[in-house]
Amino acid sequence: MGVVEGKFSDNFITTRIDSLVAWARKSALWPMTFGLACCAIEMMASGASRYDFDRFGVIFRASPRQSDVMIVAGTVTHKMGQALRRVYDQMPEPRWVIAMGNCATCGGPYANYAVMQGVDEVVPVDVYVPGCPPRPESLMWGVMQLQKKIEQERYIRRKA
Amino acid sequence: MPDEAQPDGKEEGGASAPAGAKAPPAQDLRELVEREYAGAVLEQTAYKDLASEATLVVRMDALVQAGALLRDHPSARFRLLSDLTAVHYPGDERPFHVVYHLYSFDHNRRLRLKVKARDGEQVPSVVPVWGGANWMEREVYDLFGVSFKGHPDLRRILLPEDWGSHPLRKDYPLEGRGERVYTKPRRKEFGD
Amino acid sequence: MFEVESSTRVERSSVVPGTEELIINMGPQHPSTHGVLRVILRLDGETVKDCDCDIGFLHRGTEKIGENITYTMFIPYTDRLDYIAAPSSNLAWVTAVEKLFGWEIPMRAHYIRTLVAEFSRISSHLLWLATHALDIGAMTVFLWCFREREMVLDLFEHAFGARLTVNAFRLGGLFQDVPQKFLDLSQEFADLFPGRIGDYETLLTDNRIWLQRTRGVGVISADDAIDLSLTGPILRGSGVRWDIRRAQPYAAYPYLDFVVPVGENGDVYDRYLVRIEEMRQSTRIIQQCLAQLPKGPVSCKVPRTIKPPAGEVYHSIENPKGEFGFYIVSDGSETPYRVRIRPPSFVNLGGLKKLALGGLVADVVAIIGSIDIVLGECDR
Amino acid sequence: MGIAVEAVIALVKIAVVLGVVSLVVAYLTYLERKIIAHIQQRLGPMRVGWHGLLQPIADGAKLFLKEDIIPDKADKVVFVIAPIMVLVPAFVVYSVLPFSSTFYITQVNIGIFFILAVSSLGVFGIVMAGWASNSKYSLLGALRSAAQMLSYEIFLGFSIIGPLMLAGSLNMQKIVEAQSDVWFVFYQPLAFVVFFIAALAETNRVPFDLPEAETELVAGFHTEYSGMKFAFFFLAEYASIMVVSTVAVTLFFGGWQGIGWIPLPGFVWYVLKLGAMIFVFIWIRATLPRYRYDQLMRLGWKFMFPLVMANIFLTGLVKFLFL
Repeated sequence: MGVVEGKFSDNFITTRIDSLVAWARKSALWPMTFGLACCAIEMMASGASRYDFDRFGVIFRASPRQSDVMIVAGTVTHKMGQALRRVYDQMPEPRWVIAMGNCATCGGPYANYAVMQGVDEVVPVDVYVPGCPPRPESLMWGVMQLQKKIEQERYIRRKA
Repeated sequence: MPDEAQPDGKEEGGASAPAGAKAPPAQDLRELVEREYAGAVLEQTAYKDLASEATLVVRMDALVQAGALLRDHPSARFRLLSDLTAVHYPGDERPFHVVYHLYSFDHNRRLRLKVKARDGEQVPSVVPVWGGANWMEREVYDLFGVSFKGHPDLRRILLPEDWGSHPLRKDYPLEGRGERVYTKPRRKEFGD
Repeated sequence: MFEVESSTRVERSSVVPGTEELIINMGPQHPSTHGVLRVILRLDGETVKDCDCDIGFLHRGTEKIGENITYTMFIPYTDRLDYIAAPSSNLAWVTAVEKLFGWEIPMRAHYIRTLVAEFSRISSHLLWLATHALDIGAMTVFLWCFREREMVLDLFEHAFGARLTVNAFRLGGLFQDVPQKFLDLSQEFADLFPGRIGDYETLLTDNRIWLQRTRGVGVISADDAIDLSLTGPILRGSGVRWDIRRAQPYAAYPYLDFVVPVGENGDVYDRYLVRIEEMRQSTRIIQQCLAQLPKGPVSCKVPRTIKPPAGEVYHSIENPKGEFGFYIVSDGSETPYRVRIRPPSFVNLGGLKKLALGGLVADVVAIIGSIDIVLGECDR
Repeated sequence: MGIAVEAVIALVKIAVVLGVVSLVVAYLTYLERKIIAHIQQRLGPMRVGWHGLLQPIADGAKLFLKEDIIPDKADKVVFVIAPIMVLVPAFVVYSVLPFSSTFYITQVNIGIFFILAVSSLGVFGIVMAGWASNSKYSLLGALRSAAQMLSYEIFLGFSIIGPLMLAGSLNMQKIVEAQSDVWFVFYQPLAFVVFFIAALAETNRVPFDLPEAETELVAGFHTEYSGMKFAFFFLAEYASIMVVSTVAVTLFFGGWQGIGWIPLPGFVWYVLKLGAMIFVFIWIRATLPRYRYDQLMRLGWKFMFPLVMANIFLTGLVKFLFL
């Protein structure tokens, strides 16, 4: 696919194609189930009946190879950081990361020897969702923010 | 050190007061252990004389025998090792207090055993007496650096193998050195 | 997942035909390890020959934090230990500290605490049932359980303003009295819930596949369970009728009537039945709490600076997962000298090896589910 | 000339069937998500198109545009061939399926035999995928899959012998025509039960989804597959659901034959019956837990094998004595 990526200038056809690509990508965001701590429970609740992530086309995949977005839900310790990075590396491009909750965002209440102060120390984060833990609505907000971000991405057009 | 003076102060208060009125909690257990292994119990305390907080400080070399006795003797039957942990009193001659919380189903009572260890001294493992001590001793080894003699599989359990120090010691800072400086991947890898 | 190390790869070099044992690495990111547990299995075919747990991926240094902050400030951290049943952890901490002080808590506070703790037990058991069933492949139970769990979380929201980490109790009682709406909704829930338990049981209890997957799997005898310090539903599943709510009552439990269910065989199925029955008993307790709820203040007089006398206490309660206790060493200052959390999941997980040996890979998944671990308090 | 025209017609038919089947299979995933969602008191896809109707298209497009990872340690050639090996047999089978009395690509005298033979090739693709991925979960998944599909292939084969004896033909058309009075499911209930269970196992569906048991083996044999290759596995799975449902409808429920006097075209009947069968497949997925590996084998060899043998014997006896 790499042959057409970022090769074209802005015109009607390329913008249409790009928006189509963006639509496909944002409509089928399959998150990697990366539940680490408390936030994982709220992430599960987001997938369950009341909040039903499936409405957005979001279904949780167990294998990183088949997922598009990693929702880092919970405290990332130094011990876990390596594994997290490795799972991120296993995901195919394009991939996104949502840091769910205060711990994944900045270490949260755990300012101590064991905890990594924010998951952005090891992987690039697209959306930060605040809360301890965030309510499912907040996570949904985060996913919708990510969708907005994907809409603006350029695929076959040259990067701005 | 004001810290390690506390249990001693309590112990003196506890030992002097009940001499006439009533026996301190766990007096019977102390006698039970002493009968079998004379001089095994070094101290006997109880916070506010609560029966549930009865504490026996035992000699380290008598720990396993006393534990087995307390587990099997019909008047004790402390079959469940509820908890095993340690407290660090730096500056003390014996800075590591290893604490065992026992529970007896038959008599519905609790007992706290304590062993005081020097820095670097090996505490006898109680895994032969209570199998559940396996992971708890590994945890104490991991977080305090107290090692246990005769433990079947003494490895770190919570922290990575290459951590190098023991964070629950008092001389370890809260926002610690982290030991492992996490190398940030270069920005280039992120594909932007 | 997390399967790229060369050591965990299938060795293909051996040309000589023969059998070799397969070492498989479940986790720390695996769908059925309930968080970040890593289980290393040595397999012969699909039979488990050896099993080792690697934990600590969620070690957040909570005990160290406890030594550096005041007694009140530590309450929110207890929420994040057993985050599935946060009020239960709160209760363990506040009762332990109150024992250190020797305060007398008003009866109304006791009853509300009991009520909320039982709700947290239901919410924890529901999450357990949901994930356990999902591990064995029944996905609808998962969503049904979450439906009722949302109701419980709504109740927490009414009373304390948060869903999961509620920070429910304060030293000396409650922060404020619960609203009447909470009590009304609790009554509604308590009336409705037994029927819903029946729904789950319809899907599972007599389901042939469920029986085949759980009966006779992960058996542990009562003596072994005690030796391994297992507590909670695992111990009761093996037939030991021991519940701290009954043996050493705290809060309002001395005044309440409930049954401690026990199993017979100590297998996964018995633990399942024990937990299902515990949910029923919790509903009974909630009914009684609501009926008996006394009027009055919800907090005793608490000094502005909380400075307990020097000394040490150990106090444990019956968490949904087992004995959850705190061992506090105070040096008379505003911060504890040492906070030790007695984690039920950590200790229960220590028994996994005993339970899993000789089973199949699929059994390991069922057994981990039946132990009901939560890594927050397992790793602390 | 005649041959050329026939060839063109055949090609058009193939194109139509392939296009329609691909689309239908893609929408089968949508249907499954919707039905399961409603069983679980959710809504399922709602945001992508009206009631999520564009969801499969978005999924497909996204997977098509996704990076295609071939793991470093994988056996690269086999890794690439495997998904094709799974997908092609699943679609080839459609060439002999009679969609109505007049619409079919080709009529083969040994149609049912052809279906069994070709669809059993799919297991090779799965084993290849598991082996080539060089990952333990994939390998375990592939091993389970091989054992399971090979065993249940046998019961699948034996279970259709009963109806075939009644029909006296291997031709799909003739089998359907033989059921113009009474559907074979009433003559052969045992055979249908065994067929249905074996079909569940053949298509790796709950309660026999061991090869891709999400909570045990992450995603089983296709753990390491990403992008379009993963989509191939996905499509193949749903295509085989369609195939087994079609075979079930043809063998046991009278194919395109209608019920009584209700005047509907044969094709509509066919689609209705197929839809009902697929619904049952999805319904079972939403309801049952998963079998364990050894239990699966025990169920097959100790319970279903004697059952299906007895059925063949009985059918033969009855046919010999009374017909």
